[in-house]
Amino acid sequence: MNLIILLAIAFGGALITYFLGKISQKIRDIFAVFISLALAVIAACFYNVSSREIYYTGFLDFPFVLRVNTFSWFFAVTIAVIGLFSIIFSLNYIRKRGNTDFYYSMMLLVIASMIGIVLSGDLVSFYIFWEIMSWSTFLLISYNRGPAISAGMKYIIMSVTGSVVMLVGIVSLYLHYDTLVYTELSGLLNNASSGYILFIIILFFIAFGVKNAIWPLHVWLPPAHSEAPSPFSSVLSGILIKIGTYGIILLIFVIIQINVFLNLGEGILSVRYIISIIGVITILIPTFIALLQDDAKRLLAWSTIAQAGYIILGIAYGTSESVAGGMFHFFNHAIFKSLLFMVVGAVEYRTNGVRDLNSLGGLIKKMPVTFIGGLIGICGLIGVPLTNGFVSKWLIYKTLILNNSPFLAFAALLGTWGTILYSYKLIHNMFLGQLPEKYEKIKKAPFSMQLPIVILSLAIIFFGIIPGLPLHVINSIESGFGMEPLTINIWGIASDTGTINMLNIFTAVLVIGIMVWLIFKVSKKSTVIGQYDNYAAGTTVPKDKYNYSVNFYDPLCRMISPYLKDFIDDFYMSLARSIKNTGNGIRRIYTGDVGHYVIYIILFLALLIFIQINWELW
Amino acid sequence: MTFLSEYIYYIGAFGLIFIGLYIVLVKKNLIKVIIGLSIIDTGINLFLITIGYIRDGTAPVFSKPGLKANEMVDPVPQALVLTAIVIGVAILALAISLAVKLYKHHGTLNLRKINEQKW
Amino acid sequence: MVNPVLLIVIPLGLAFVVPFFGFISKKIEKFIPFVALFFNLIVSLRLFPRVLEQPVHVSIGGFVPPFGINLVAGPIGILFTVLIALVGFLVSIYAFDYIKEKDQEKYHILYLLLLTGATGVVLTGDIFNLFVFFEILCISSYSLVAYFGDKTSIESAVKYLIQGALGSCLILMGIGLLYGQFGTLNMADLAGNIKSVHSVSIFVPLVLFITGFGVEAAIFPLNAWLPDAHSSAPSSISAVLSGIAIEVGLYAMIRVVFTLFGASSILTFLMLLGVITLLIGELCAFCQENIKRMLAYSSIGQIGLMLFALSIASSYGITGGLFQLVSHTLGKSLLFLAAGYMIYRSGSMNISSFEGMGKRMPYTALAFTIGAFSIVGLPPFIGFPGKLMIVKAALFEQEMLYTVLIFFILLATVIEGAYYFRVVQALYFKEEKNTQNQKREIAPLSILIPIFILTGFIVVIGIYPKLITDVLVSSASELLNRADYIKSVMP
Amino acid sequence: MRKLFVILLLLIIAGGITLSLKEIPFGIPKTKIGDHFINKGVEETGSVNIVTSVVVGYRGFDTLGEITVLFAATIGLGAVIGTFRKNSVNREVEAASLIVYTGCRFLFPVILLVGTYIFIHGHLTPGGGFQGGAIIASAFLLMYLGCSNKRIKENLSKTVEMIGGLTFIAVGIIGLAIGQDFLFNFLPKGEPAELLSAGIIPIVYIAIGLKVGSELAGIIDNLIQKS
Repeated sequence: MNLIILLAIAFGGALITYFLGKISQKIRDIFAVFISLALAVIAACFYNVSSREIYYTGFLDFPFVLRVNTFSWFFAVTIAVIGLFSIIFSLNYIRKRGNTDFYYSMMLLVIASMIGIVLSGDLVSFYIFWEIMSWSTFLLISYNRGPAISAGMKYIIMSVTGSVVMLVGIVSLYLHYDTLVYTELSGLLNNASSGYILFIIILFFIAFGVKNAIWPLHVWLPPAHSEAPSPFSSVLSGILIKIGTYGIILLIFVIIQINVFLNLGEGILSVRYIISIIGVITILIPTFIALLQDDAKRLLAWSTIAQAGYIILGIAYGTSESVAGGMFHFFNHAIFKSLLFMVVGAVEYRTNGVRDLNSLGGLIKKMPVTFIGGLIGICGLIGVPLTNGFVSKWLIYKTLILNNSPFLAFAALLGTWGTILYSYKLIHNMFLGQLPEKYEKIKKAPFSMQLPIVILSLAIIFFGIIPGLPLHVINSIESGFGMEPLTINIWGIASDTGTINMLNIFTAVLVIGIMVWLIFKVSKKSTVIGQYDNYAAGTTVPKDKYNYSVNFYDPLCRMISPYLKDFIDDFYMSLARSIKNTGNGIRRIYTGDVGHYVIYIILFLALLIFIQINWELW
Repeated sequence: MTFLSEYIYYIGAFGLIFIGLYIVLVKKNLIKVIIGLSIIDTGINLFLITIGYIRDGTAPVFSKPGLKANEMVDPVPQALVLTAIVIGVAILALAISLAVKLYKHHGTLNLRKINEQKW
Repeated sequence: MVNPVLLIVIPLGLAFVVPFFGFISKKIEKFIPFVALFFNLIVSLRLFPRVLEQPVHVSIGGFVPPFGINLVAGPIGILFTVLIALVGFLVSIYAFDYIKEKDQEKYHILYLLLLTGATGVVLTGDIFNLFVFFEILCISSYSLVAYFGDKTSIESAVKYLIQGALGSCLILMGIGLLYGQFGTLNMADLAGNIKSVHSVSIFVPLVLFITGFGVEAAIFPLNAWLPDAHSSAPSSISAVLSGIAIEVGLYAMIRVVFTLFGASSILTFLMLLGVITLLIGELCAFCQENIKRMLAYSSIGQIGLMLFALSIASSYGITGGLFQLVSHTLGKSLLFLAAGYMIYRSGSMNISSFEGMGKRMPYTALAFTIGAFSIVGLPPFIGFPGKLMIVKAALFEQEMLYTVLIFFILLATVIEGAYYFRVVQALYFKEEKNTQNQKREIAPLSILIPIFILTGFIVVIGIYPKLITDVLVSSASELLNRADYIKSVMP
Repeated sequence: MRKLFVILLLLIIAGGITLSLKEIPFGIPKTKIGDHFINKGVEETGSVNIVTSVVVGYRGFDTLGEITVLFAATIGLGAVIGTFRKNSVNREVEAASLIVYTGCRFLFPVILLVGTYIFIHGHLTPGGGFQGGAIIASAFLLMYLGCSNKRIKENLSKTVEMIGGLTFIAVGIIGLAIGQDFLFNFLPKGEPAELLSAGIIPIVYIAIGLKVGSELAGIIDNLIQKS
C-alpha cells in the first residue's frame, strides 16, 4: 500500500462526500463512515513500516516527500481512529441540522489534512497540509453560528498568525540548508549558532503553540471548543491540538535533535527549562479556570489546555521517561477527552443543546451508558489507577521528582488536584443530584452515540491495564530519535529507578473490589431511596426548587476567581481593537475631497524631487 | 536680457503648466479644475514644441524647392504634440460630459461639497 | 508566423466595427469582445513558445527602431497579454447577462478598448506609444467607471479623471524632458543613453514617470481614486480594473524603473513604499462594511505587496512579484465577479446583506470563498506559492531590513485574513435577516462559467505552480537584464 | 494656508525642472531621430511634409492609438451623457435669424470642402487628417448653432467613422499580409510633391480625416443634444 494512495483516499473521500450528499443523505453517511474506517485500517497497516517516497517535485523546486515511521504511524492511527469515532458519533448528532454535506466533507478534510501532516516528510508539504487543516477547522468551528462565529474568527486569526510566522522559519531553514526534507535536515542544525536555533525555535513555537494552546497563545481554544459541534470538539480537543504537539516533537527531536536542544542555555535559563515552566503554567492556570466554568464544554475546553500542558511539560523536559510520559499522555488524552466531549455531546443532543451545568442533573438513570462513559473518562482524566491516564502522569511525575525538579512536580500534582475538583463537578452536575422535571421524558443516547462512547471507555481501561502496548510503540519512537529506551513489559515499566506493573495493581484492585462487594452484599444495611424521598424540616422538597449543583465549590471559586481573570484574552482583544482604530484613523486620509488627493500626488512628486536636490540620495 | 531670450519659451511653457497645476490644486469648481488640466496640457504642448525648435528654423515641409534640411525644426515634437492635443481634447470632452452629469446629480460643481465617496 | 501586432490591431478593428454589427442585430454586439479576446488568447498562447526562446521584435511600418515604433514581445509582455486576454475573455462572458442596460454597445466598445489599451502598453517598446495606449486604457476606464451614470459612479469617475489626467500630464512632461535630452523615444535607445539616475536632469523624468504611472498603479499616496472607482463601477469592470488595469500601471512603472532608467538606487525606496501601501490598504480594508470598497482596498494592499517583491530586484523577488501579480489577477477578478453577482441579487453592497448567501447561491459563494482564501495565501490555492516565493525572496537577501519588512507584510496578511474570513463567515454562518427570500437561486450559466474557470485556474496553479513559474523566471530575467534588452532592440 | 502650501510644493517642482532643463538648451539642433526624418523622410515615405511622414509613416502606430483615444472619448461621452436621455426635455430653442441661417447653410459646404482639402493634401502642405477633421466638425458645429433644426444622422456618422477606422486598419493589415510589417507603405511612393504620391499616406490621412471629423461632430452632437 502506498502512502500517496492513503492520502488520495482521504482527500478524495472528503470531496466525493460533498457531492454524494447532493444525491442521497444515506449513501453519504455510509460513505463517510466507510472512508474513515478505511483510513483507520490502512493507517494501521503501516505498522512497523518505514518508508519514504517523493511524490511530487513540481512545487517551486521543493520536493514533496511522504514518509512513514513509527512516530508518524502512532499519530496517524490515533487521528484516524478518533476521526472514525467522531464521524460515527456525528451520524445522529448532525442529522437534523442544515448543511450536513458541508459538515461531513469538512470533517473528512480535517482528518485527511491531519493525516497529511503527520505523514509528510518535508516542511513545505507539512505547511500546506497544516494550512488546509487550519482553514477547514475554521469552517467547522463556525458551523454552529451564533457565538461560534467569533470563536472561529479568533481561532483563524491566531492560527494564521502562527502559520505565517512558521512560514518565515521554514523559508529561513530552506535558505540556510537548501533542503526541507526531515531526513536531510536533521543534524544539520548541530553546527548552527545557538542564536539561530533559538530564532527557529521561537518561530516554530509560536505556530505550534497556537495550535497546541500553550499558555499565552491559548485564548482561541475555550470558545472554539465549546462552540464547535460536539463530535468535532472531540476531534479538535482529542487530536487536532495535538498536531501542535506533533510539530513540537518534530521540531525538538527531528529537526533540532534532542542533544542540541538540551544544551541550549544554562540552568534556569535553559530553553528546556523555560518551556517546562510554560508547560506548568499551562497546567495550573487553565485547571483552575476550568473549575469556574458552568458550561460543560467550556470546562472541558479549559481542561484540554491544562492537559496539553502536561504533554508539553513531558516533552520539553527531555528525559526519555518524561518524553514517553508526554507522548503517552497525548495518546490517552486523545481517548478520554474525545470520550468526554462525546458524553457531553450526547447529553446536549438529548436535552436539545443544554450545556449549562447548573440546569442539568440526575441524568444517571436516564442515560446510564453515557454516565459510565463519563465516569471512566474523568477517571482517565484524573489519572485514577487502572486507567491509562495514571500511567502517563506517573511517568511524568517520576521523572520530575527524580531529576530534582520538585517545583515542577509539585505544580503538576497541584494541577491533578484541580483536575479532580472540576472533573467531579462535571460528572456530578450532569448525572448526579436531582433530575429536573423537564428532563423526565429524556431518552438514552442513540446507538451511534453509545458505540463510540463504549469503545473509548473500554480503551481507557484496556490501556490502563496493559500500558505496555502503546509504551512499546513509544519506546521505538524514542529509540528512533536516538534516545535511551525504557525497559518495558506488557504490564508496565520495569526500571531500576521505579517499577510500575499494572497487573499487580489490577489484581490488588480486583481483590479489594470483590471484598467490598462481598461486605456490602453480606451486610445489606443500605436501602435505595428515591430522589424525592427526602425530608427537609418535615416537608418534602418541591421539585425543581432544590438543586445541589448550582454554585458548586462556591467558596473556593470566590477565593480564586479574582486571580484567574483571562488577562491574555483581554490583551489580544484590545490589540485587535487598536488595529481597528488605527485602520479607522488611517482611512481618514481618503477624505473624499479630490483637492486633497491631487495634493497628495503633487506632494509625493515634490518630496522626491526635494530629497534628491538636497541630499542626492539616489 | 540674454537670459530671457534664451529661456522665455521655457518660462512660458512651464509658467502655463504651473498655473494649471495651481488651479487644479487650489480651485474648488470642477469647471475651473478642468480648465486647469487643459492649461497644463497646453503648457506641455508648448514645451514639446519648444524642445524641437531650432534657432531660425523653418517648418519641416519641403513645400518649395531650395529649403535646406538643416534649417528645419525637429518634426518629431510636432507629431507628438498633434497626438497630445487630440488626447487632451478627448480628456476634456469626457471631463465636460462628466461635469454636466455631476451637476445634474449634485446640483453643484463645488468639489469640496461632493464628497460622498470617502474613507 | 504570428505577428504580435495583431494582438492590438484586431481587437481595435473589431471595436471600430461594433456599431456595424449593431446595425445588423443588437444581440451580436456583446459577442464582439468575446471573439476579439478569444482571438487574442489564442494568438498570445501561440506566441508563447517562441517568445520564451527569444523576444519577438516587430517594427511598425518597416522602419527600424529607433526611427519607427517597435513592439517588443518578450516573456513578460506575452505573459501580460495572456493574462489580459484570459481575464478579459472570461469577463466578457460574464457581461452577457450582467450588463442589461440599454446602451450595451458603448459598454462593449469601451471594454474592448480598455483591454486593447492594456495590451498595447505591455507590448510596445516606445515610450510615447506607451503613453498613447496608456491613455486609451485610462479614458475607457474613466468612462466605464461612470457607466451606470448614478450619483456615486459619476462622482467617482470625476475624481478618477482628475487624478488620472494629472498623472498623464506628468508622464507627458517626463517624456518631453527625456526627448529633449536624448532626442529619441525608443525605450531601448533611451536606456542605452541613461547610465545613472543620480543627476537631477534624469531623476526628474524618473520621478515624473513614477508618479504618473503610480497613479494608475495605485501606489500610496497616489491611490485615492481607487476605492471610489472600483467600488462604483459595474462589477465586471471592477474585476478588470482591479485585475488588469492597476497591474498594467504597475508594469509600466516597473518597466520604466528597471529597463528605461535602470534605477537600482531607488528600489529600496519603492520597497518601503510597497510595504506602506500594503499596510495602509489592508488596514483600510479591515474597517470596511461595503464589500466592493473592501475588495478595492485589498487590491491596494496587493499592489503594495507586488511592488515590494518586484523592488527586491533579485530573480527570486521578481518571480515572486509576478507570481503574486498573476494570482491577484485571477483571485481578485474572481472575487469581484462573484461578489458582483451576489450584489446584483441582494441589491446591496453591505457585507451584512451577504448573510445566508451560502445557501441561496451555493456555487457563487463557494467561488468567493476560494478566491478569498487564495488572496489570503492559504494553500492549496494560487495565493500560497506567491506568498511563499515573496517570503523566500525577502529572506534570501539576508538583511535585517528585509526580515523586519517581511514581518510587517505577514502582519498585513493576517489583517487581510481577518476581513476576508469575516465575509466568508457572513456567507455561510450567519442567518439571513429577511427570511422570505430563502430560495436557492442558481446564477445563469454565463455568470457561472467564468467563475468556475477562474476557480479552476486558482486551484490548478495553486497545486501545480510549475505551469507558470518557468515563464515567470524568464520574465524576471528579461526585466533584470537591461543590457540584453537594449542589445536585442538596438543591435 | 492651502494656497501657500501648494505654492511651496510647486516651487520645489519648478526648481527640479529648472535644474533638469539645463540639459536641454534652447534652439540648438540636437535630435537624433529628427535629423534622420528630415534628411531621409521624403525619400523613405514620399511625403514632403515631414510632420506628416512622421505622424502617418514613422509613428503611424501612435496615430492609430490617437484616433482610438478620440474614439474612446466619443463613446465614453456618449455613454456618460446618454444615460440621461430619458428625462431631458426638448428645450425650445429660438430659431436663428434668416441671415445667420442662410449664412450657415452657405458656409457649410465651403467649410467641408476646406476640411477635405486639408486632409487630402496632408502629405504636401501643413495640415492633415486631424486638422481637416476638426474643420469638418466645425462645419457641423456651425450648423448646430445656426440651424437648430438640422441634425446629424447618427447612423451615417457612425458608418463614416467606422469606414475611416476600418480603412486605417485594413491598410495596415495589407502591409502585414504582403509579408512586410504592419502599416508598411506598400503603394508606389511616386514623385514627391505630387498629389498622388507618398503611397498609403494620403489614404490613411483621408481615413483619419473622416474618422476624426465624424467623431468630433459626434461629440458636439452628443453635448448639444443630450445634455
